[in-house]
Amino acid sequence: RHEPLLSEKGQKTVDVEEASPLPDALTRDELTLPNPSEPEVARHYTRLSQMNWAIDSGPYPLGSCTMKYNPKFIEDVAADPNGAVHPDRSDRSVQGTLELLAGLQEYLAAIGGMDAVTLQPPAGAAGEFTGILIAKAYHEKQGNDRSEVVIPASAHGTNFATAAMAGYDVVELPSGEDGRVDVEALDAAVGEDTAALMLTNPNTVGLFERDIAEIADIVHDAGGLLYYDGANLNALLGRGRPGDMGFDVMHYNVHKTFATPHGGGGPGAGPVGVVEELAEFLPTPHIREVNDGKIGYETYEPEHSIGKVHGFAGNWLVLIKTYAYIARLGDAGLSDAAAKAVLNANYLAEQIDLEIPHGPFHHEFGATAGDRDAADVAKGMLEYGVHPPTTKWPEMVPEAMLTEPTEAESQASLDHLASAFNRAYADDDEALAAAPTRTTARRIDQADAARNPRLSWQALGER
Amino acid sequence: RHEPLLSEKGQKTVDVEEASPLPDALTRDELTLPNPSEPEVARHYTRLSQMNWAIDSGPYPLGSCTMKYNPKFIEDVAADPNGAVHPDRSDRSVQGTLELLAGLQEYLAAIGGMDAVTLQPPAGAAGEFTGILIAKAYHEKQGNDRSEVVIPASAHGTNFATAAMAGYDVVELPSGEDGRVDVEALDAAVGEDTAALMLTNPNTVGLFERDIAEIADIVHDAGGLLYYDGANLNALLGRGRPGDMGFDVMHYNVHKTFATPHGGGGPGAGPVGVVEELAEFLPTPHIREVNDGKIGYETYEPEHSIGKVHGFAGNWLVLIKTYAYIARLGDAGLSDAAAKAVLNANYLAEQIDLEIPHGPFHHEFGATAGDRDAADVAKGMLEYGVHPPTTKWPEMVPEAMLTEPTEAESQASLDHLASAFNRAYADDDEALAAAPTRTTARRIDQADAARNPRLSWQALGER
Amino acid sequence: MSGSPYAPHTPAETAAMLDAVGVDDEEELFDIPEEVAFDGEFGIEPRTEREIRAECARLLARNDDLTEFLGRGHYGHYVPSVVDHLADRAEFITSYTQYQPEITQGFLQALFEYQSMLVELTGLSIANCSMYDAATALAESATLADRVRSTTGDVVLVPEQLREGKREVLTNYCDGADLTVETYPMDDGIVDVDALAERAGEDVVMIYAENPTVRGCIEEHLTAIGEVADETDALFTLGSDVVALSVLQEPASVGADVVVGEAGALGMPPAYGMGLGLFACAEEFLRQVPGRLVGAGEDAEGTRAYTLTLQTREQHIRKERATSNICTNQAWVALRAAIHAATLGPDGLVDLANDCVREAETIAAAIDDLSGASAPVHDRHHFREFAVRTDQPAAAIAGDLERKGFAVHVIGEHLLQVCVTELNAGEADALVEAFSEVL
Amino acid sequence: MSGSPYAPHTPAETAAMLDAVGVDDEEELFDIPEEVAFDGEFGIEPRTEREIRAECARLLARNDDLTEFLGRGHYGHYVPSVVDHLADRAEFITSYTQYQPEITQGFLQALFEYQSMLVELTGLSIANCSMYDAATALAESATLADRVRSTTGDVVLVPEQLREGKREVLTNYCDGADLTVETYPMDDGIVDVDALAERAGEDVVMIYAENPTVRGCIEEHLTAIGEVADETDALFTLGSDVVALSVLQEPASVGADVVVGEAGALGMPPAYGMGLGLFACAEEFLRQVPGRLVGAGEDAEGTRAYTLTLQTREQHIRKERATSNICTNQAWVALRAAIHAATLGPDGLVDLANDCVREAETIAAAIDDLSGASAPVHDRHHFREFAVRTDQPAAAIAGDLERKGFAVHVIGEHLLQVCVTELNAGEADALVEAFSEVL
Repeated sequence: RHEPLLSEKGQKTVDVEEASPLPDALTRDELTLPNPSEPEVARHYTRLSQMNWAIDSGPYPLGSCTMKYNPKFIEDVAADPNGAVHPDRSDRSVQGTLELLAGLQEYLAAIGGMDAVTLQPPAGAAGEFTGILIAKAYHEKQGNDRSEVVIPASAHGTNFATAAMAGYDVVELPSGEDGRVDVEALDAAVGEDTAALMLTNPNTVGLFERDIAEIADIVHDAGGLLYYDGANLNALLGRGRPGDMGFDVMHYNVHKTFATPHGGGGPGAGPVGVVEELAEFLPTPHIREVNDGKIGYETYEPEHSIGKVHGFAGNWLVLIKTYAYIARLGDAGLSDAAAKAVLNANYLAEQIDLEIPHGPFHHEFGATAGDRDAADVAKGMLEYGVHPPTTKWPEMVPEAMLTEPTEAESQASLDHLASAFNRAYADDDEALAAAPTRTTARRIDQADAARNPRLSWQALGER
Repeated sequence: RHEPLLSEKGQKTVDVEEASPLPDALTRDELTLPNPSEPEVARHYTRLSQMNWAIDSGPYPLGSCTMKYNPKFIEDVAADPNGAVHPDRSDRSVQGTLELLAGLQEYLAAIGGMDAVTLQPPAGAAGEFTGILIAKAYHEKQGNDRSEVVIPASAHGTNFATAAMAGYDVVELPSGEDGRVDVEALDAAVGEDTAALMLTNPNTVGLFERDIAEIADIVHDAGGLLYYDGANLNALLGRGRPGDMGFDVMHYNVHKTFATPHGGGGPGAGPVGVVEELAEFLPTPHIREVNDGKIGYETYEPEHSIGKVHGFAGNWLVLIKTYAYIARLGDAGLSDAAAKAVLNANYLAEQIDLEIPHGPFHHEFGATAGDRDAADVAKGMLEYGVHPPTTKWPEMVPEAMLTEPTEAESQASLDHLASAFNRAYADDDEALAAAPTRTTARRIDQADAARNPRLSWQALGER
Repeated sequence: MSGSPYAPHTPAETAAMLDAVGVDDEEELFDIPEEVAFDGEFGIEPRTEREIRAECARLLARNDDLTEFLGRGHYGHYVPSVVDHLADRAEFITSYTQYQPEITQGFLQALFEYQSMLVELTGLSIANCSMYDAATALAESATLADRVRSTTGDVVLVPEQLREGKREVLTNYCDGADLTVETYPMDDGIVDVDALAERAGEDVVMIYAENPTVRGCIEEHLTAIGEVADETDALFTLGSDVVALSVLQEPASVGADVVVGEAGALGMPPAYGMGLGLFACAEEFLRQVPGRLVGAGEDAEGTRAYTLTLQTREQHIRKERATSNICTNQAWVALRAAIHAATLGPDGLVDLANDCVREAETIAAAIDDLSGASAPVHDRHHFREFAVRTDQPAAAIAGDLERKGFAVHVIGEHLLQVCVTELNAGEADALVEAFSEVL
Repeated sequence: MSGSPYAPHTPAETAAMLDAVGVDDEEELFDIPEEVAFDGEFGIEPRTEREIRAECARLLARNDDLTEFLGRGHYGHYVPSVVDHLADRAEFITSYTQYQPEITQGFLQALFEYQSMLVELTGLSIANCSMYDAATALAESATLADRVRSTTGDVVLVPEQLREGKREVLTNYCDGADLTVETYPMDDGIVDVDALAERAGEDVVMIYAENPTVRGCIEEHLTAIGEVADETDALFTLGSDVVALSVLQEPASVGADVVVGEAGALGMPPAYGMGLGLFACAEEFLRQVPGRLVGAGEDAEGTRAYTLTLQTREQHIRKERATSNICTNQAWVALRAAIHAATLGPDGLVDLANDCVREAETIAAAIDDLSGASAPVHDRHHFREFAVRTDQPAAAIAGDLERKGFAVHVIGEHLLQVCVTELNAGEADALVEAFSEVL
């Protein structure tokens, strides 16, 4: 079942000095790389693919990752060669591309309750960075330098890293007893140094921040802005909009909410929505409709643009898939996606034997493995043919198994998942420690891999 | 690892009388079928695919089947929506389609040394039927009713069945001592009743019929025609053409010679080439270039056309792939394909421990399992991760393992295949009888399946 | 690269292999007498894959961009993307016939499921896992009738209104079996049952009827036709397609012995006539079925498994006594049809079929409202398509429509035929408008 | 269908599940206070997949069909079909980050191989498994310089000729790290090494240079630049792309500490700027690398296996002390680049790169022969692209060219830039002809 490295199947060294028309001083001496034929390439990657779990293999209930079915037709929409244009084309020669993107900006604004949306950020974390840069630019324009960003402890690691990258100090807010923001603690933490509060809602164990209106008032009263982390927007579609809750700026995770495929790590897209007051800070180029009778859409630089967060215009192939998915579902479908995502999480929770400390939850829940090691239980679940949940995070749930089935699983699939959950949870320590046994690789010693990093075939002596 | 039937995942009954706008008398009462959602469909067929061997999984050395790598780009060429036209379009509105098909006719004529080619037959066996119908029409036009078709015993079963379908009596010619046609026996078998001799060259154990010129004279002298079965044309590309050897009519197996994918059983295409004298009998519609200054290509009915062997114009999607493959290789590539196919067969033969009674062979060889059961050895090979050869055929080789690696296997792949061959051949009877153990299904009792035919989920009581 | 880009041999490997074989070059391995050897050229210049993609795209772009209202046996329905994505998986499309079932369970199960769907649609117990197309499936049904004939006759009766291609293919298959093809009359687009009953008898081995007919009429006398066939011991072969079967009378319920037709109405976009032959029949003909059958069985552990079965019917075993010469069939197209049917489910299929009834009716009425044309020509229920009678010559009108971007069938001097599915329904108003301008 | 077509629930299942949960409908499960609940509409009408495919095709067909001679950081090379077919396999494209390595060995190995190819191309020991694009990779190299800085400075030096987008992204990342971006001068298209040496010093933490430069010039002073950086303890970050690296000087051999750039030059068709950030660096910075790394290790049976490694650098573990906030990256694009590189092999890669040199030279010479233009502007060797000086205003000429079907860059009042790859080389004569008509 082992597939050799490409380098183990034969490499070739080309004498580049000899082959190149350039003077020797400007070239490398030689180049050594694998040289498989096309049939060998096809078999290699076909085999590798078969050694890889995917949403088309079965449920992928990673909490806060929202791995749902990726409709096939959105791939065909994205493959249109007429969309394969260079980013430096003149606006008038790419009216189709601009119109489609402008349409997506409008969809996202409506869904988030925002006034303007940029599509440039190439991933959720890049969206966070964009949003925080916008907040920073806003405060700077107000002549109001602020140094802190407040973030609940249960937030995604990206929030903290983003704030730091933007030069802010992070003020971490411990979770309240009920798993939500402690409003009094927030009140104490927020002040004239507060640039923004970054909030995920529902939060990372699926709880809606019921006090969001009060939270917004506290932050706004202190002169800060409210940033919405869109990771869990799938749970709210059609039932709540960040803009209506008082958020000033937000990002959308299109793979989580709008079914664009995650591609084994990316590409994603992290569009950012803002309220009217912040629109002048959006990245350049921004797209707008023009009505001067000549062309329909144009790109321009917003008056106080933060500049750029991507070399060009972001991840086009992901954005067009987003458009197609939203168009397919429409209002009713989006709303139903949220309904079924929440129903599925609640149904699955009913079927499993693990305790779930906090509720009522929406699209995901943080179960606790109690006195078992959550990571071991996860390995045990592999033994029963499913992908396990996110483990040991967030920290507010001890030995957390953060579980998000999404709307795309059937009742039968959830029952199967629950059974794997319960069987692994019931297995003895020895069985868990030995698991998995039926996978491509047995349990991998990750600590050893980190202690002795071998990050290339060269490092393995395979060149 | 078992994947349930679609019907086991849930069915639904629709009340058709109720739903249909038609009078009840014209409709069925109800319809019961599986009703999976798209995510479930995707997982079902993804899983099924993973339970299936394919050329992209590894070598597929089925003798006389020529399973070679299918270049991916030919799929993209075939997917062009501009080619997705209805067959009843006017000629002038599908000039592109006609020009491409006319180009393919020319390519095939050049490769086979034929004067005219029809693309209509949807598979090799349909090509045989077409060719024999053409021969029959030729004899009938000569006022010369003939009743027999002569076929060597080593020929494909289709030859016999085709001759019978066309209403001919089959005269089977036993193989000569050297595995080739016994010219004296042929001379005795051929006479005024002989409509045609059907010949595969190289024959089904890869031997070139060295006496082909004499064979052609014998048949022609008796007033018969020579039919070339194109199954093994891959071995001759650029080195011999049926037309030059005296064949009057031939079919091409495009999946065998020109890398169109076999699709788990089909579709194929079986174009038929003929010498000038037989062109007037080709199926209708036929395609030709016109030079009257108006349109470039037209369809027409040849003067004494046999009519049709397919409802429309054959398997378009296969034909366009054929065109693309031939264009990719060109003269030198086609010639190299034959060279490497023959080299690979000879190299593999050197590496295996089984005896090969006949030679010199070209692209395939008939190894004998001797006192082992060839089918059991084949099951043993499954144990070592390869697809086995064709077994127990042709009959001229006892316990035959008819092996054809094709040009698309590397030396390493052939070594791997040889190792599987030798290991299985060396395994004891018990091990062979137990094999395979690591496959999706263990050894299947085919005799029992035939004795108790259950050909639908309804028959399994799964409805 | 002067060799095949798909032969993986490096020069060093080739040298090593030649050495192992004991020859200096590949030419020594060829055993072709000089007198028949070829040392000329085909004259085919190799191109890169980029060049060929561009060349074929350029060629096919020469096809006019017409909206097709064409049917008559080759139907375009929208094929969901999921069908392409799944059927194009390499494990399906680059696999071969399932001669080693232990490692080809996936395709076998898919074909078993395809057969099962046809069993449901036809009500018959047996469906094979494909013929080439509707025409060859019809032709194979005649040779089946020949093999099982209980009459002394040799006549195959077909409707006078029949797609010419079907008739020609049928005739070619019948010739070899010493059968002759004769027609029976139609009555305003459907079978003239009285005339049929009169013609039927000892000399008839098979009666073929279609539902819908080639002109899109829904047959109203299926039960009566079945009775005629039954009374005269002729095989009753019914022609249809997988979409129509979803709502029209179940063939088994009207006494059909065999159902043939076009299963590529699901799964295949218009493909210049490439099809998928549906073939289903009653249990009693099991051992006379042409083509491949997948059966369920068990493996050594007693687990359900699938395998090609009853192969002694086939040419590779039975040679000239086989039920057919068919070998390569349309397995991958059958897979596509099955995936499409699964994606639609029974609701989707019935909706699709019902739209075929409604749209045809609506558009026929709209054309009928125009002066210079009447539609439908036959006073029947229609499925997908219908004939139009024109005051002016039909060919000229079709030519005018083509210049306006529409393709329709010319089926008589003053007869056109129009076929509507969800693919062109959105353009139907434009077609009617164009009609109004050219009639 | 009023619900999501991708939620598999039948009404009966939904009812059973609601029952199991103990609520009457899904709305009861939402815990959203009335005051912030949304009960309006987005106003988005659902369409069928067929409608959306037609709608998007119609929209994108509004893009003019221009032959693009565009580059400047986003390059179009022919992507072999095999790349699409393999990368589009569901097991790759619908998978997630490899948090459970035991069942994601396939993607991990592919990324490990991608890293290895970059190690070969750069000569550096470490390559991560992707950044978003060249601009963000450059920006991340500055924050790495900040973390490992051995000077007291805060200046990042970049060439005066630099793609604006790169500079802007770099500036945004530098701001948060309290770094400032300054430029150094160029000398006829490549680095003015004397000026750079003069500017370098204590206050500089990183020197960035490109090879080829944004104007396509091949840098001639890489070794000297490396020496300047070395002497002043600045990090030397070199920008390039995977095709250029196949033939140009090996970064490690000229003292580069970090290599950034565009790896999407392989594997990606023009995609409106969507890219793949290449990031490689010397061993010593291993624990400061941003982004994901795949390492080889062993499983419980001692078999080699792959896993994400050194994750304590990353945001999900280290939060605000992470080396970057990057989470989702461009893994699938990296897979595409790796498949493309594997398909080409070293011969194909070197051939492709050599053509980039030859074609640019040939076409520049042809334009130079025309009156009204001179090219290349810089008397240097070029890779893929070159600048053109025009007598008339460049913008007007570009506009005229666009009307003739060609897109080129305007980079100054009298400066155009032209980029040639195998995708447009066949149209180069036509471009020159068009130039001759509009100059």
